[in-house]
Amino acid sequence: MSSSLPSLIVLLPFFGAGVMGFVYLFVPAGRNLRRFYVAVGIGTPLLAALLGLIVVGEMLTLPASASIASPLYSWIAIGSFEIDVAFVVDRLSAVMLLVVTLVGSLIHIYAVGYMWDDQGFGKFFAYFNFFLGAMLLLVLANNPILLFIGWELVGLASYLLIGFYHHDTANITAANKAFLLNRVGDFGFVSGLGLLFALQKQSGFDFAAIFAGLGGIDTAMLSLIGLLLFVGAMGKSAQIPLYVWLPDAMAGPTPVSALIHAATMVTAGVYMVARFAPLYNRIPDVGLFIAGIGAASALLAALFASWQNDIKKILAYSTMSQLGYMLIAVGLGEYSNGIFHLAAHAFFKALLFMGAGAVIIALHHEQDIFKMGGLGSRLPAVRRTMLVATLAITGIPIFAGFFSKDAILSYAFASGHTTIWAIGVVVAFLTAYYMFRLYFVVFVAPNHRSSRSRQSPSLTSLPRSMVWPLFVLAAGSIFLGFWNLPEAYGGSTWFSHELHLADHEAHLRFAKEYILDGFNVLVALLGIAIAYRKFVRPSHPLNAPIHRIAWQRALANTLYIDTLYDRLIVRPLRGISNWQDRLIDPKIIDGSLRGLVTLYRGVATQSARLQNGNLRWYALTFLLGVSGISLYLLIAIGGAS
Amino acid sequence: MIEILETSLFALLALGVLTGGLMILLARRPATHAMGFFIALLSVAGLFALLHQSFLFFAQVLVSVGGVVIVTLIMILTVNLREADLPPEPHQTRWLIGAAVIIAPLSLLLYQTLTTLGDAFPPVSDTFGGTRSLGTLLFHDGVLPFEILSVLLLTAMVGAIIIGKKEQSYDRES
Amino acid sequence: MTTAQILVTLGSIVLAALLALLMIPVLVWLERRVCGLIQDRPGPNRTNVFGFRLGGVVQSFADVVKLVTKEEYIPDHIRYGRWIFLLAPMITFASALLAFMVIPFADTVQVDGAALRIQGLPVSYGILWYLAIGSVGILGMVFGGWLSHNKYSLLGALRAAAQMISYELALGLGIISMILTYDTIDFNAMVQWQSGTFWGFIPAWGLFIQPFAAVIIIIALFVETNRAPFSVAEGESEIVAGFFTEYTAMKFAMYFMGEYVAMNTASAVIVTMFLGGYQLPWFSTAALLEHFRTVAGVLLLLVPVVMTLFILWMRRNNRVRLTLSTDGGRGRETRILTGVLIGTTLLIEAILLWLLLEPAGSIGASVAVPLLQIVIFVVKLMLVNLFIILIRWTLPRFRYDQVQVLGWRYLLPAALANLFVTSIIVAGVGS
Amino acid sequence: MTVNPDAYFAVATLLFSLGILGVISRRNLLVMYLSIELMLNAVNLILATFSRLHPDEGGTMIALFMIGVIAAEAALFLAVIVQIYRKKHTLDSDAFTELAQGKKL
Repeated sequence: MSSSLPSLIVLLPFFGAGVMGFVYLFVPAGRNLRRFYVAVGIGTPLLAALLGLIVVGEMLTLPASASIASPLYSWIAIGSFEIDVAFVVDRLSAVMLLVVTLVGSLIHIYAVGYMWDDQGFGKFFAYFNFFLGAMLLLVLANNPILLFIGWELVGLASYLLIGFYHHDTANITAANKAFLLNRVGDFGFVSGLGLLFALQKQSGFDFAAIFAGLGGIDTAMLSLIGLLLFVGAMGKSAQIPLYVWLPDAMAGPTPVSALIHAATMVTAGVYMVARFAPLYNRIPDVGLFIAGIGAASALLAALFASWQNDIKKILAYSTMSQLGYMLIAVGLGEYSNGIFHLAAHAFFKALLFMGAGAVIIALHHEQDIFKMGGLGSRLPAVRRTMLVATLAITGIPIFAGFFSKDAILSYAFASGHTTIWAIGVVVAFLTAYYMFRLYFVVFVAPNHRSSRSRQSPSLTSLPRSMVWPLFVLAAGSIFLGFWNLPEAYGGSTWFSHELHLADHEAHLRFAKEYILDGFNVLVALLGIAIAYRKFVRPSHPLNAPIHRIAWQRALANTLYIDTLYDRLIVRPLRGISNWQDRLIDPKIIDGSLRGLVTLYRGVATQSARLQNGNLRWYALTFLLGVSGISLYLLIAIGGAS
Repeated sequence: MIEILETSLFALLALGVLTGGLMILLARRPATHAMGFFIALLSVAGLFALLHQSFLFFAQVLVSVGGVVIVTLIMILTVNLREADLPPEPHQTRWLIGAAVIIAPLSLLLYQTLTTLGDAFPPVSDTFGGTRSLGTLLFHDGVLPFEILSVLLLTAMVGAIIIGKKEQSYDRES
Repeated sequence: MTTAQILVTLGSIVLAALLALLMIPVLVWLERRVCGLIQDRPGPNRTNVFGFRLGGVVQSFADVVKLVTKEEYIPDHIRYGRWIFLLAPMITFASALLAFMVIPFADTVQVDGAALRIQGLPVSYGILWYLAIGSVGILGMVFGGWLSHNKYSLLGALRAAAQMISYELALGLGIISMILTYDTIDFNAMVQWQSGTFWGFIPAWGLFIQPFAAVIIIIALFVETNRAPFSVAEGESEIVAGFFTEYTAMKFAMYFMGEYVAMNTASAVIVTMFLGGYQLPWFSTAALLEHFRTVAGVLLLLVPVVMTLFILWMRRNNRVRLTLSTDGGRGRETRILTGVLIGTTLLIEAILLWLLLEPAGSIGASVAVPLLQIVIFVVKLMLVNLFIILIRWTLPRFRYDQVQVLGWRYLLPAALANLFVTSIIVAGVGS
Repeated sequence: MTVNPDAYFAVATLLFSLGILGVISRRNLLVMYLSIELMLNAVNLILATFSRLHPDEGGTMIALFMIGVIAAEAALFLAVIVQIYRKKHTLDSDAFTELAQGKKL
């Protein structure tokens, strides 16, 4: 069936962005338009969310395999080959639609409070709406081309938002870094799409047609396509080796981080892999590779997170780590679990970021956790919601993270990938450790340093718009898990069923599952205990840790990966570029062009001499031809006689 | 006797045509050109007469000799040509020889083609080429071209007047 | 061709040449004498050959001798184009002379079964010939004026050319209206057309049929021949002698003679086209041939009378008015001339008597009638020449711009209108 | 008629060639114009000869038209010569190359 609602959902944020951008640009500064911006900036996502709910509600009445198409117009029509600008809502995109619009709306509301005093309020909301619209375009696209457009627009929006505080060069650098690394991934993605397009035999390039035509493509080529597409996912979802932009992306305002990390950009890679599930189902080796990358990223990010001091960077690495989980899931073919973790993660990670943002705002943009401390009593609302989120991400039962993460780990174990399972468990342990390290240091532990160095810092009171979204998200973090309650706990995995993805089936006996889950919880509790031991009951006064051991220092500095990249890639590239700039560009390319130009100019100058405006010359040349013909006739025909 | 007269007349007129042409081609001064032009046109008119084209003869003498040559002369006198205004032609001989070599095949072909068209003149009636017969022909077969020609002449006249009009802005740039 | 035919043909050529050339001194003399009469002075009358003055005609011949024997002087500044400079007068003179050659002096003569024209050039397209060749003469003037390398000459040449071009149109249009009227381009046919009468007493001359065209054509011919009052190509007050300022001796004489020949030719054209040509009024050639005896009888009576009157006039006038010591031999000249005239009269009378006694239809009539017509033609020609000369000495000259204005703004439209009306009438009458 | 048509054609061809030569080899605009006239007259002569050769006055008629065209052409050409002579005070055709490439006006 078709409906115009999906198109409307996509266009609404764009419309809002356009209106706000126009107003921001052309209404003279000094007018206080914040209320207008609030109305448009929040209204459009909320409306989109409402429409999304309506669409999903309609969706649920349909059979699981049905989808709601929303063609907008025919974009490219060459013969039988057509690409429409059309949107489609099926079960997968419906989930994404809800997550994006609901979490996005909450972040928007939160951002009103966060950005209230900022000069670029209107601009920020224009970008924000644009970001949301791009993500919706990505999610609802019915063909890879449109998806790619959304993909790119998301990149653009993230660039704009990360570099929002563009007066600081570091922010610009971070934005550039994010943008460029995403380009590397996009290159892979485009290559994959191109290859797919080249090998695709059917006319039409929407998902249904592509999946229908997969059978005709060689498996090796399919693997290549899958790998190339995954390169794009690596970039977007910040996986090894293209993750280095993620921590730097914290340069933007905190709502931006929340939006990027929770609901939108980074999940695009996971969504894409899930979207191409029929493709990846045919190439399990690539899936395994994806899972491996995911596991490695998860472990690495967890290790980095454990040694970070910046609150937002900890959360950033935690995002990367959780994305690793999701990729394990989709890589091993358990798409619905991946998407479920994605949805759950969207809630608690958004909550975490917003809580962190609240703390940062309250502390006048202080981000070092060791300069905070003991805020629990002074920011009770933030503390409680943060605790919920921390428990959720740690995987304590009844919270959403427990069900979603355990589903992934159980499946990994059940499908026999025990190495991955083991890494997952280690990551779970580390997650518990670093999350509670954060929680304890910020909220529980007494603030030795700050009480020593300066007076108790006065806290900025938080606006209400920054607080109550936290509660909504906290509620989501608690209850979302029951949506997909495994059968082992008396549930029916309703979400996975309704999602109707091409999952691999692997079942554990319930007893085994209980044991595994219990083990997981134990591991998490162990991590909490260590964190408690270290930061709440410390053996020595709590200070910012000074890492004397080499490996600790290395981890704190994220293994010098950035430096490594700089040495290995950036500098050689710069060298080659400089070399090109000095030698190849001016000498060979410009030189050849200039030579060509000189040649043409010479030829033209010489031939211009023929056109000397002199009547006699013209007559002479003309007669030369006539005379030549005459001569030919005389010789060939012997004249007329 | 008539034959001798005609042949000698033809020779004289042909000589006149060629002399006139050569005078135009070789001379440097406009006076010689004009004289050559006059001689050539008059000789062509004479050849017309020899060809029994009496009306053509009169038209040639009236229009070409009496009109075109005089207008040419008036033009030359009006602009008051001076010796210094004549272009220097340093390599004229070289040019002439080169051009002659170039057009030699063309002329040869032209001549060869023309000579295939007939060997001898048939006898014609006395009225051939006369005013009356030509006028009849003109008003039967050539009315449209005749009228078009009149329009052409009118256009040429208007055009010549407009082009030749002295414009103050064009006058003597120095 | 029979010998007689050749003789007649050659005779007419010689006659035409003589009429053209011999008329020059006569016209010069006439002009001077008329000028003298109008200016109340005798004019040239002293020059004589063995005492023969012939009323001053000898002066013209003396001038010719003077011009022929004069030194040919070419100014130094004429550096190039000398041969054209020398050729130019010849062009003018030759074209004027050639133009005269198509004038018929008498009706066609039947000689040995062939109708022979009494024309210098026995052609049937006389008017076109006149127009065509007449327009060539101007080239000589332009070349001469140009190659004199003299501003006056150049201006004169330009004026001559411009004037000719402007009046050629009116002339051509007028002539076309006459061609339409006569339905021919043959001078002879035109003259024959004019042999009838209107209402029994007005001769059917072109002058009476197309008076308007006659005025136009006569004016245009005045201009064509560069005669006063349109003599702007030469003007002592403005441009010295115009295009022939630098000419001397015989070359000057060529222009000079060319002008008089052209004038003579113009008169002949006027006579032929408007005054019935060689026709005796009321008597066509056929009538003359038919009533030849009567005509001869009348002439037999008339010639002595005219001759007597002429001799009396000569005897009264050919004398020195102021009483001088000697009469310069005029008495002797008068006596001899009287004798010659009486002898001539007697000869004519004898011939006429002989013709009267001959049987009708013999060769005599067919010889005598053309001779009579030639005489008539010459008389008419002289009268028209006299008219032209009189005009010259009575009217003041036009200014150059006035000439152009007259030509373009009055004569050309008038000629066009005339042609238009003529065409309608001819078409109406013809259908 | 004792004279061959070939003789007329030879004269016409020679006249035509002279005209072409004049256009090509002379720099004098006046000479070029006169040469063009010569070529037209050569064509006229050929037409008249044709007309006489196949006794048909059509050729004469065309020649007659051509005389008219020649007159029109002369009027225009001469007006143009006068005008450009007024501009540059020379009759050198090489001086009138404003339309050539790379030449400053």
